[in-house]
This record gives sequence, C-alpha cells and structure tokens, in this order.
Amino acid sequence: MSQLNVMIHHTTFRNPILGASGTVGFGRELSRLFDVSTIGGLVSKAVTPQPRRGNFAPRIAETAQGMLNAVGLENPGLEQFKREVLADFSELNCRRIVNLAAGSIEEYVDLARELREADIDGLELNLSCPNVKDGLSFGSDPKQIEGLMSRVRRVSDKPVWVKLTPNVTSITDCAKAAEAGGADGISLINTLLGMAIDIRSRRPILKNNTGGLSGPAIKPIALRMVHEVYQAVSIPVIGLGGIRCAEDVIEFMLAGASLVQVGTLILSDPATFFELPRELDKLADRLGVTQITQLIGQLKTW
Amino acid sequence: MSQLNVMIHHTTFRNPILGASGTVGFGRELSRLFDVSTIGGLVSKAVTPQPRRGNFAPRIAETAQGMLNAVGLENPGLEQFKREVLADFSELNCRRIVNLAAGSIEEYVDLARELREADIDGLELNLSCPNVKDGLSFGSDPKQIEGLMSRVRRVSDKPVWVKLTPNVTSITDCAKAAEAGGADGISLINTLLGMAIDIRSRRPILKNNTGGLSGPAIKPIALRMVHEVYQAVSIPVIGLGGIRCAEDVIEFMLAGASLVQVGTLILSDPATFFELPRELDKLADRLGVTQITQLIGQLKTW
Amino acid sequence: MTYEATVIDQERLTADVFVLTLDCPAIAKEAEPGQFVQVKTSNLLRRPFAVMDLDRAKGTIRLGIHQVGKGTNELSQKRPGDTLSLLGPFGTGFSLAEAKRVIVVGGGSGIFPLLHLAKQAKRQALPLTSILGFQSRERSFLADDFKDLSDDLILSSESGDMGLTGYVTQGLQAYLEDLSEPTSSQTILYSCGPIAMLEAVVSLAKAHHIKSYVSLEVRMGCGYGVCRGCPVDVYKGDTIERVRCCVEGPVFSGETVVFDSLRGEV
Amino acid sequence: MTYEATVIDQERLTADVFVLTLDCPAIAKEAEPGQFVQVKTSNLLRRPFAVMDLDRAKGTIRLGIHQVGKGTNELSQKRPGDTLSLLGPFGTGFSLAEAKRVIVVGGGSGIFPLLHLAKQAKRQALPLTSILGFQSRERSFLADDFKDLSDDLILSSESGDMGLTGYVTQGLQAYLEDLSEPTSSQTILYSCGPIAMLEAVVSLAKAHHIKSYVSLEVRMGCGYGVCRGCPVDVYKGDTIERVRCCVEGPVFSGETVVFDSLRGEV
Ligand SMILES: Cc1cc2nc3c(=O)[nH]c(=O)nc-3n(C[C@H](O)[C@H](O)[C@H](O)COP(=O)(O)OP(=O)(O)OC[C@H]3O[C@@H](n4cnc5c(N)ncnc54)[C@H](O)[C@@H]3O)c2cc1C
Ligand SMILES: Cc1cc2nc3c(=O)[nH]c(=O)nc-3n(C[C@H](O)[C@H](O)[C@H](O)COP(=O)(O)OP(=O)(O)OC[C@H]3O[C@@H](n4cnc5c(N)ncnc54)[C@H](O)[C@@H]3O)c2cc1C
Ligand SMILES: Cc1cc2nc3c(=O)[nH]c(=O)nc-3n(C[C@H](O)[C@H](O)[C@H](O)COP(=O)(O)O)c2cc1C
Ligand SMILES: Cc1cc2nc3c(=O)[nH]c(=O)nc-3n(C[C@H](O)[C@H](O)[C@H](O)COP(=O)(O)O)c2cc1C
Ligand code: FES
Ligand code: FES
Repeated sequence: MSQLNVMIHHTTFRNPILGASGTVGFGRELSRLFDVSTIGGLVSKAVTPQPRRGNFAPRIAETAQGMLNAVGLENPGLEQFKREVLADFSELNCRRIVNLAAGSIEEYVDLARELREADIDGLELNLSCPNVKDGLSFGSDPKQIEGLMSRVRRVSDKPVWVKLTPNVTSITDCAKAAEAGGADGISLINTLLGMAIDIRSRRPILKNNTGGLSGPAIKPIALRMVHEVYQAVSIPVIGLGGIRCAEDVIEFMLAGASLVQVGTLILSDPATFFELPRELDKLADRLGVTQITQLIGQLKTW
Repeated sequence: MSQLNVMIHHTTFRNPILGASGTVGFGRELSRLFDVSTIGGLVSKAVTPQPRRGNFAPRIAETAQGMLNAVGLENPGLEQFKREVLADFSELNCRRIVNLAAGSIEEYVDLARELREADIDGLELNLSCPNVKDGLSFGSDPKQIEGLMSRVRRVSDKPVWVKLTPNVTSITDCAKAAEAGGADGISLINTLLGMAIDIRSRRPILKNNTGGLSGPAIKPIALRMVHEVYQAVSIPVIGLGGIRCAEDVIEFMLAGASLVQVGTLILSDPATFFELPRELDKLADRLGVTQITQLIGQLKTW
Repeated sequence: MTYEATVIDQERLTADVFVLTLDCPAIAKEAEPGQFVQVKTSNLLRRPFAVMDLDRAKGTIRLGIHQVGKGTNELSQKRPGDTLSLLGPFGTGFSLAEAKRVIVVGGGSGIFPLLHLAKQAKRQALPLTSILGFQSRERSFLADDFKDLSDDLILSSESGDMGLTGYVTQGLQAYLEDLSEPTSSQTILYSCGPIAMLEAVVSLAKAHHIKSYVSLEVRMGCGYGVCRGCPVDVYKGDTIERVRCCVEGPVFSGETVVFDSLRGEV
Repeated sequence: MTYEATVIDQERLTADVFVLTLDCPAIAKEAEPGQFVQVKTSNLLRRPFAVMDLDRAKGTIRLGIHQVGKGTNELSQKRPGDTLSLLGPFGTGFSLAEAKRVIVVGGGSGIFPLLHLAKQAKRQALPLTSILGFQSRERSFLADDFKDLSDDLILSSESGDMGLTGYVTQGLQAYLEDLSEPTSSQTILYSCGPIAMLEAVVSLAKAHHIKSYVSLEVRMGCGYGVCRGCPVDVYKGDTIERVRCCVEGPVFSGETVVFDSLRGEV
C-alpha cells in the first residue's frame, strides 16, 4: 500500500487520477455506473457563457492509436449549468473541477465570477477554443494568457488551472504567462489539431473538417511538454494525453505532473479508468515507492 | 493503369512517392536490395557543413503507432559527401533530392552553393534543427525562413524545397514565408518533438532526452497541415507523416500534396514502400482516377 | 456493464456478413430490441453492434456483422472459445407498446436489429410485415428467419435476382399503397439502414400517415453518454433539440429526425 | 530479404523463454552465427532476434526469445501454422577464422546467438569451453545443448542453486586464471549478454590477453543500415569511429568497443 494522496494548493486529492474534460460529461453517467470515490476527481465538460449546440455529426473519427473529436463545446451554458447540473456535480464524492471555455477575456471573467460561490474544488480554463474576434487563439498568445489569468484571479478565490493547447511553438512561454497571471496549476495537454479524410467521398470525415487529436498517439508529445513546463514554472502541473495504464501515470509524474487526467481511455474502457488508482497502488508497491508524490519530477535526464 | 507521373517546377517524377530524409540513408542500402526505378525519388539523409557524429545510443524509442528518433543528424559532412557519396547518389535511377541542415543562414547558403553543380534534382532545406546561436529554431520564425530562403535562392538554380517543422503555432505563416523567399516547394511535416520514459531507470529512453515523433500516430496532424498550407501558398506541397499505404497517399494528395514522402514505413517494411507505386496505381484505377494529378487538392471541405 | 463474453459460434451468412453467438448472460437478460453493445477490438474505440437476437435461457446473444473495415474484419477472425470484451447493453431501443400491427423495413446491415424486434413482435402475437432489401440474392441474409416470423415478407434486390427489383423503398411504397385506412392507423413502422434509406422510409410513412421509428447509426466515441460524440437533431414541437444517439437513441421517432443534420454519416 | 515464415514449433524453455522453429529456407541457407532477423509483430518497428540455430537441409531456423515486453509477449502466442514476416539475415556475425580454441560466454538471452556459434565450432572440431550464467536453475535454458557441444561447461547462477554462485564473469575469471599461457594465445572468446556483463567480460579477456568478440544489442530502427538508429563507438587506432550496430555489427572486436557510449542500452 503506497500513499497515493496528493496535496496541491491546499486541496488534497485522494489519488492523482482525474477524469479529463469532455470525456466524463458532468459525472452523471459515470457516477451511476461506477464508484467515483475511488478516483481523485472529475473535470467537467466545458461550460460556456451561452448554451452551445456544438458541431454537426460526424464528430468522431478514429486514427492510428488516436481519435479526432470535433464536439464543438456542446453544453447547456452557464445559466442552465448552474440551475440544473451544478448541484449533482457538487455532490460527486471526489474532487470536482469545472472546465470553462469562452470567446473573450470578459466572458472568462464572467464565468469565473458566476462560479465564485459554487461548491466545487477548482476551475480549469480551457484556452484552446479559437477566438473568433481576432482570429487568434487565446491559448497561443502568452500575453493574452497572462492578461486573462490575472483578470480571472481578481474575481475568484477558487484554485484555477490553465489548460494549454499544444498547438504552439513554445509551451513554456504559455505556461510561464499563466503562472505570472496567478494560475494555481497548468493542465496540459489539450488535443492537437488534426484531420481525417475519406478518399471515396473526398471529404473530411468530421463535419467540422478538423478536430482535436487525443489518445496514446499523442502521449510522447504530452510527456515532453509536461517535462518542459515542469522545469519552467513552480506551480503544479496536471499532465494528460494518452494515458491508458498505471505505467503511463508514473511516466507523467516522473516528467513533472502532480496530478494526471485520463480522457480517451474513459470512452472505450471506463472500468479500466476506475481501476487505475488500484493499479497505480500495485505498481508503486512493486517499484518500492511508498508515497506517490515522491515521483513528481524525479525524471533523471541524461 | 492510371497516369502516376507528376510534374512540378519542370521536373517530372514518374510517380508521386519518394523516400523521406533520414530513412533511406544515401540510397546505397536500398538500391542494392530493391529496384529504385519503381519509385518517384529519394531524399538523402541531411548533409551538414561539418561531419556530425550525432547523438549517443539509444537513439530510437517506440511509442503507440509511432517512434521517436534522436539520430542527431549523423552524416559525413559536405566535403566527404561530395567526395565519397554524391557520385553514387547521383547515379540512382530516380529523382534525387539532397536534404540540407545547418546552424546558421550562412551555412545553409554555403551548402546550397557547394551543390550548385551537383547532378541532383533538388535540395530540401531541413529547418527543424535548433539554432544554437540564439536558442530559436529557424523553422519556427517566418522572418528567418524568408531570409534564409531568399539567400539560398540567390546562389542556387536547383529546385529548393523548404521542409517545415510542425512544432509551431502557425504552419501557414512559415510556409508563406518560404514561398515569399522563393522556395519551389514546401515539404511537411518533419517530426513532432516528443519524449519516452523508462519508469524503472527513471530516465528518458533516448540519450538525447527528447526526439522526433514520426509514424502513423502523426498522420492526422500532417494531413491537417498539408491542407492548411495547400490553401495558403501556390507552390507545390510535398506531404508526409505516417504514410503506410496507397490510401494514405491519396489522402495526402486530396489534402493538397503534389508529391508525398514515406519515412518510418521504410524502416520496418522496405518492400512495402517499393510496392506502393503499384498499389497506388491499382487503387487509383478502382477509384476511377486516370491521372493521379487530378487528385491534388481535391478535398471537398464541408 | 463490462463483460467478458465467450464466442460460442461463428456463422458466415454471405461473403461479408457473419454472425457471432456469444455467451453473455447479463446482456442476454437485459437487452431490448434496438439496443446495442460496444465491442472491443485492437483499435482504440469500441465498435457498436445491435443485439440481433438473444436467448435468455441459454444466456447467449447474437450479433450480425457486416465486414466494412479494420474492426469488423478483425471480428470475422473470432472463433469459438475466443473471448470478447463487451460494454452494454446501451441505448433506447424499439418499443412495441403502442403497436397493433408491425412493419419492419430493413436495408443491408440495418436488418440485424430488426430480427430481435420481429421475434418480440411474434411473441406478442402482433401481425408482422417484413420488407427487406439487399444488393442481390447472393448477398442476402436472414430472409428465412424473417419468413418464419412474418405474416408478409417482401424482398427486393438492387440486382433484380430476388424479389422486387430496386431499393427496399419500392417494396415499401407498393405495400403502403395497398394498405387500407383503418389498418394504417394501428400500424407502426420500424426501420434501420443507411441514412438516405431511412429518410425515404420516413417520408413514405408520413405520406401514408403511419407512425415510424428509425434506428440511426452515428459515429460514436463512448456509446454511453459521456462524450457527446453522436449528435442527433430532433424536432421538439417547433424547436430543434440536439440529443445523443447513444442514450436518447439509437431509435427515434421517424418524424422528429432532422435528416439534414446527418449528412456525412453513412 | 523479406520472407513469410511458417511457425513449425513453439517450445517453452522457462517461464519467460521460448523457442520458435520457423520454416524459412532462404534464411536457413544464408545466416551466419551472430546474424539476426527482424521479426514483424503488431508494433510499428520490427524486433531483432539472433538466428540461434538452423537446419539447412530442412530449411528451418530457430529463434530463442526472452519475453520482456509487448512484442515478445505477442510472439509467445504464435503456434504451429501461424506465419511471421521476417527481414534478414542482417549484420556482421561471429568469425571463427582465427580461432584455434573457443570460449563462449553468455548471460541471459545473450546465450541464444552463441548456440549457433558453438555448433559451428563443433563442426569445425574446435575445442570449446562454454561459460553460461543464469538467475537460477529454474530460469536456466539450453544448458544440455551446450553440454553436448562443449569440452568444458561452466554454469553459474545468481541464486546459487546451479553451478557457481554469482555472475557469469566469476566463472570466466576462475577459468581464465587456470588457463596456461600458450593456450590463451590461440583462444578467442565470444560473448553476448547485457552491456554491463560484456564490459566486464572484455576487461577480463584483456587482462588475460585473450582476443574477444562481443555481440551488442542496441535499439534499432531498421536493422539494415538506412536510419543510423543504432550507433556503436569503436576505437580505430587512436580515434573513435561511430558505426552501425546493424551493419558493421552486431559483433565487434571486444577491445574496440567504447562501452561508455552505450550507457542507457540494456
Ligand atoms: C447503434 C449502432 C448499431 C449498429 N449495429 C450494427 C450491427 O448490428 N451490425 C453491423 O454490421 N453494423 C452495425 N453498426 C455499424 C458498425 O458499428 C460499423 O460498421 C463498425 O463500427 C465499423 O467498424 P470497422 O472498424 O470495421 O470500420 P472502419 O471504417 O475501419 O471504422 C472506423 C471508425 O468509424 C466508425 N464507423 C464506421 N462505420 C460506422 C457506422 N456505420 N456507424 C457507426 N460508426 C461507424 C467505427 O466505429 C470506427 O470508429 C451499428 C452502428 C451503430 C452506431
Ligand atoms: C542484434 C540483436 C539480437 C537480438 N537477439 C535476441 C535473441 O536472440 N533473443 C532475445 O530474446 N532477444 C534478442 N534481442 C533483444 C530483443 O530484440 C528485444 O528483447 C526485443 O526487441 C524486445 O521487444 P519487446 O516488444 O518484447 O519489448 P519492449 O520493451 O516493449 O520493446 C520496445 C522497443 O525497444 C526495443 N528493445 C527492447 N529491448 C531491446 C533490446 N534488448 N535490444 C534491442 N532493442 C530492444 C524493441 O525492439 C522495441 O523497439 C536482440 C537484440 C538485438 C539488437
Ligand atoms: C470527446 C472529447 C471531448 C473533449 N472536450 C474537452 C473540453 O470540453 N474541454 C477541454 O478542456 N478538453 C476537452 N477534451 C480534451 C481532453 O480533456 C484531453 O485534454 C485530451 O483528450 C487529451 O487526453 P487523452 O489523450 O487522455 O484523451 C476533449 C477530448 C475528447 C476526446
Ligand atoms: C530515423 C529518422 C531520421 C530522420 N532524419 C531526418 C533528416 O535527417 N532530415 C529531415 O529533414 N528529416 C528527417 N527525418 C524526418 C522524416 O524525413 C519525416 O519527416 C518524418 O519521419 C515523418 O514521416 P514518417 O511518419 O513517414 O516517418 C527523420 C525521421 C526518422 C524516423
Ligand atoms: S457516443 Fe459518447 S455521448 Fe454518445
Ligand atoms: S538500425 Fe537502422 S541503421 Fe542500424
């Protein structure tokens, strides 16, 4: 029995394994089928200021050890979320993080302000959605990231994680900007922008043409970015991208992750996800690790 | 029988399938074992101004439907290349492209100038190697790309392809810069920066710590970038990343590639690589495509 | 909801259609017509298949599978004794509650879920008409099973070498035109097949004032409601609502489906 | 160089070691001791294995395989009748040309390529000493085969329940200390095993003025020379040259190997 609990910014996670945004809904389906008290926490589907219908079908395409999704942030919007979803989400017996997405700094600030009193354990700002206003992605401009984070900081005492897109030249510049803005943690990585094509119809498989690549295919990129960011910032890193087993969890922790999230695996193998903490425990035992936090950032580079 | 030949910048390729840099050496091993007159061409391993020993072993790590390599541009250097390798390379019965890598604009210009008279079909500038001078990658700064390309343009009449790194926020900015500098083609993508970790030794598997991710795992990203760049420039695009079969070739051509390159597949299945042109022919027939060039850029987006 | 099922039998119906019989008592006990299971292959995502048939006493289910790609080709290699990981049963299936008479209309692999439904209709002693379309006699399957269950069986083939010549919708149209008014009001039509076929079936049913239910095949991420990968637009009164094919479907009231939203799905 | 080989036999030697006998006349005809083949699994890269043994008349080769990960576990599932795609034979193997007496020193899965060599030595009637190290008796393999071929067989086990207690290098050291001067000058030592073991073996051989050849296992991309994924540093006079393990190796003259360059390889 190793100690699996991890404490970051005064919040204790019973173990470092969380469900990632977009792959756990708002916890309702999973908590009906599984015991969520075995996992560290769940990160909600993105909540946006207004309700969003998302993209048309097809939204999913499979690739080599990966998948593309173009759900398009379908969600009920802030008001309905607060009215109809939040109460159930708050009752989940694990750490509860609300993922937020918006089209402008003001909107992010509004979202964070509106959830100031919510019974949740933190916010995760999803900075990967294209900013329709000036054609730039929030997530790829360090200045915007810092500005956004510092504005959110002023309106919320909740722990705030900034979730970064990997589609950038320098992930460390983005992470440092989030830290400078006052973030409590950096979640990475979100999906990589990709495309799949049907040669018979000569069309992209996804109705949105492009989508976000997730799954084991992207793990090497995610590990590299977690490692880089861990060295560049002093706030905790929450690592994700392609995790499927306890070995993967340990790889991310060695690279510098204090917590990890699991996404695509939950779609195909929810039971495996809920067994991961136990598998992690066993593997840590075999490796002689008594406290899982002893692994964080312990990668010895050559 | 479909017409497989493709003509770009006055050079006819008997078919659009080339072997990618770093996975065909200088053609010697492959031309001994296979008939290179069946393929469109070969792109040499990168040649640098000085001999390079590359990185220590391990240089290879396998990942989910991908591999990381950190060869570190091992090559004999320009002088020895010209003296001992070029003659054989020039004799290959297919199109012969020499891939060039260097640490400064001056060095690239020197390399291109030195190969002005060589009996080859073109140069490919590999802009992915980190510029040790100012910590920036050439390949991620459009201004440097344009400057570099226009300087090379002045010293060489050979067709010049600029090979872009995908580790950037905007691949189209980089491609447009290359075009503005006078490039004859854009090759993409090079590898994505990644890492693999051995949890027992707590070390990166690669002695270089990080390496370049290639193989089917990256295909969705490559397709997306080829599609984006095809729309942004009017020079030919040479597409690569994870190609393993004739369907993949057609996907790249629909996305906008005039030619494609095959890398990682050659390591595991050289015979399959040399059969690809025939498979492409058969598939084109089945699809009712009489001229392969009819496919280029014919993706119908939603 | 996660089960390790053992393959009991593998039966080939045509060159690219086969049936797997699986030992899986838990799913055999629960699965309603129109519900589906998520089957694991060596690919990243599971593959959804309707429960085509089941035997509660024996604890077995049957999946009818059309080989169309990597996953289904892999499944065609499974032999008795092999095991398969299943999730399910999932989704909202067909309901016979309001039906006095039943028409099932199936094309291609859309025929599979209808067998389960037809058997249920038979058990409930509901008059059953089955209208099935294939490419050709050689590529047809399950016709005998439906014959045994149906009061009326109308077959069609695109090649013309079996039953009516043309699409399944032509058989349906001819049948509906012969239908008397009082019958149609008690009749419910159930259909599964390619999107284009379903759209045509629903519009024929509407024209003849017959209520219809269709089972949709939309690309799925999870199959159990967490990923929102499987949107279906349905009319709710004057507004359009976007729901999940895997939870609120795969069976929908035909009139409510916004088929335009599904272009790009097969 | 690409062959489709049929599995003739699968024999388990220990809990995690097995032998595949493959029908592959072309490779059986060509392969020299120390050469290897690249075997395809469902993973992206092929897996290199030494040709452990061959029968030219029958056209078969044998691969000894230690199960250590995904690829070797998959290969352990192969049964007679299954086919495997092979590339090869590749590499520069062991040469007995200068040898008057032969010592082979093997640890763990490094023992496999030495069997082929030992048989060759036997055929050439060269006096043969085999020094083999295992973890324990239970995990030992091929000891009987080497017994039949060797004039001298020295076994060791880390657990101490078979032969000498400790590493294979202790057996070697004891043996070398007993060796008389004239013998040693005609003797060549051939070794394969983990890098750390090879380094120790080479330094012992050097200390006793015995020429050595070692076969190195370096992670490979292609196995046939195009990718430069498998560097080995060797002394050429005063300078160090970087060559390819797969073409210039995997067998190198022990004294020339720069072991420091290989930290990180197993
Ligand atoms: C609710 C439901 C029930 C189904 N029932 C049956 C059935 O009983 N029998 C049967 O033969 N088929 C059925 N299908 C279709 C079946 O799921 C696909 O044919 C199968 O997933 C194809 O997998 P593949 O790997 O062979 O094809 P590939 O083309 O290699 O698959 C690539 C990806 O696309 C998805 N995909 C491809 N075709 C479809 C499709 N038509 N619908 C949904 N996803 C698709 C795959 O699941 C996979 O993620 C059903 C689909 C759904 C949604
Ligand atoms: C020239 C040569 C000859 C060999 N001969 C034999 C033999 O006869 N019998 C035997 O059991 N093993 C032999 N090996 C080692 C064998 O190739 C590895 O054990 C095997 O590749 C592990 O594959 P895996 O998928 O089970 O392990 P994984 O750890 O899952 O493999 C991951 C990756 O690392 C590589 N890798 C892992 N271990 C090694 C290793 N020791 N050497 C090289 N690459 C490695 C794999 O090829 C693969 O690319 C030889 C290696 C070389 C280079
Ligand atoms: C279907 C799907 C929907 C997603 N939706 C969101 C989202 O709403 N907000 C977000 O921050 N990330 C979203 N993601 C990204 C994941 O949270 C995660 O960053 C990514 O999938 C990489 O992890 P994985 O490889 O474990 O899936 C989504 C991913 C998938 C597969
Ligand atoms: C072992 C190896 C070495 C490579 N060396 C080079 C190189 O020297 N120059 C270069 O431009 N690209 C190099 N590449 C990148 C490939 O040319 C190609 O861009 C990349 O591998 C993606 O294609 P693939 O997925 O088909 O392999 C190398 C790739 C591999 C796998
Ligand atoms: S497939 Fe995931 S919600 Fe329907
Ligand atoms: S493994 Fe490719 S050169 Fe040796």
